[in-house]
Amino acid sequence: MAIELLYFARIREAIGRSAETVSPPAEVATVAALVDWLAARGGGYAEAFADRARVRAAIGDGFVGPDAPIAGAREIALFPPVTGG
Amino acid sequence: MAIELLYFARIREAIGRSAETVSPPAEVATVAALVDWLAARGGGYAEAFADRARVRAAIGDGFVGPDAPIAGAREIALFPPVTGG
Amino acid sequence: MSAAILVRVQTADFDVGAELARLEALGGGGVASFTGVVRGGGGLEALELEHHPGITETMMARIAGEAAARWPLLGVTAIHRHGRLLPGQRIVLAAAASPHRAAALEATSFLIDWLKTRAPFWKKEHFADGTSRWVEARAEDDAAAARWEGGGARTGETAER
Amino acid sequence: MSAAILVRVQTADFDVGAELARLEALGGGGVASFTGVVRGGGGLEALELEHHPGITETMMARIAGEAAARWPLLGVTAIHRHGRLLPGQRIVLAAAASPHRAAALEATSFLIDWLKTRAPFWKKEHFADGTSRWVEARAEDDAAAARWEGGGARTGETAER
Repeated sequence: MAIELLYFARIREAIGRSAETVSPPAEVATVAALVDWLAARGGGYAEAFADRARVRAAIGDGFVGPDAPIAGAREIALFPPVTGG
Repeated sequence: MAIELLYFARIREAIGRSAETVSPPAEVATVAALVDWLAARGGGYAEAFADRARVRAAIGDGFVGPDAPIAGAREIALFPPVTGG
Repeated sequence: MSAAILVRVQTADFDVGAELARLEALGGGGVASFTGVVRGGGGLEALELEHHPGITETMMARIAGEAAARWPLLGVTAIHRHGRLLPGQRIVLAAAASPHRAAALEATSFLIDWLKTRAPFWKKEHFADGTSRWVEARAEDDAAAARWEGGGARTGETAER
Repeated sequence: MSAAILVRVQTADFDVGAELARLEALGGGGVASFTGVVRGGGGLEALELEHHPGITETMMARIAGEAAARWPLLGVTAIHRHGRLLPGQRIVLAAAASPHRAAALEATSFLIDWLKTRAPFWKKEHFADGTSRWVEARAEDDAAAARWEGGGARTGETAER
């Protein structure tokens, strides 16, 4: 299953790219599992997701929690807590 | 004791003038007593002050209550509750 | 924090963008404002605003100063028009600049509540059929103003980033 | 009451006076606004605002729509800039028009609280010494946004005169 990942802000900088397409194994079923799977790559990924409490996600046009299922998602954005306004 | 009275809004219209100088007797010691004394003139004065709950006063540059003493006041404004903003 | 206080009573219109730009230039994180506009409908042709010219500016400055004493403000602006105003025209501007957005917004709310109940203005409505009527003070406005009697402010502590 | 909602995400500055004039023209009694400005100091040279272009406008429109569902608003405006901004420049405008001043002010407060915590923007500070730093989210902002979780509005019932 190919998913387009988008990275923003500190997470984008740590990973060194703003988007990539990944195909996680079937057992990676939630946002939290996806983040664990990415962090296991080490390097910038491990750094980007070192503090899981500071990772947020959006699927489609809505923010989702770590337990959100990723099945069927074509695009998932991963980013730190927002700081606009 | 001569006092300059200023009238505003509905009270000004009922009395038919915006200012006048009055010399109430010494026993007229408070704003409430001054209003009673004016209302006793009848006509537009009685109409202006018919509803005492809807009379407000300012001495100098501050709003005052009905029990405020008028001794020493050179100018007293009488008006309905304000409706600006 | 010393606040730049600007108070004006005038018949002319005011430029909201220019007034708020002055507050933005004070270096704070945010500027809040409230602009009151004459509402039409019900056959209203014009609103006539009378005021007590001898004390209006003094009382408005006192209200603005009270806001600056309660919240950490960099600037406060209160402008009130008098004379004859048409539906759609601006009546009043209350605005505040602060490093804290909650302070700016609460101070603005305070300013308009107190301007409505403590500044010597009176509104008369003139209708298309030739009749006219003084606007009555509203218990709701007194209640809104009374919210601030305690003297407190409920401001966040941390400045905007 | 059907509200005219305007949402924009842009690099360019916006004209606060013109935006508020549009809201004033909707016929309500009042227009409230909050303008966020880049604060200088601490050697800050510029603020860089990144956003998620695919969903930002949708989420801002949702926040504006939520405000219009909670308060009796005639219009809601939310404008947020992205890109590189200098101290003193405007970042964000939240504004609301309503027959009720409390509704306009509360809706504006709601808008800015939710824009800060629910719109996908991230701020990076660039300093004169060449260093830079991502701004950290603040627990205080989450608390301010959470005030509105209940879904209620605390609006006065009577329209302005």
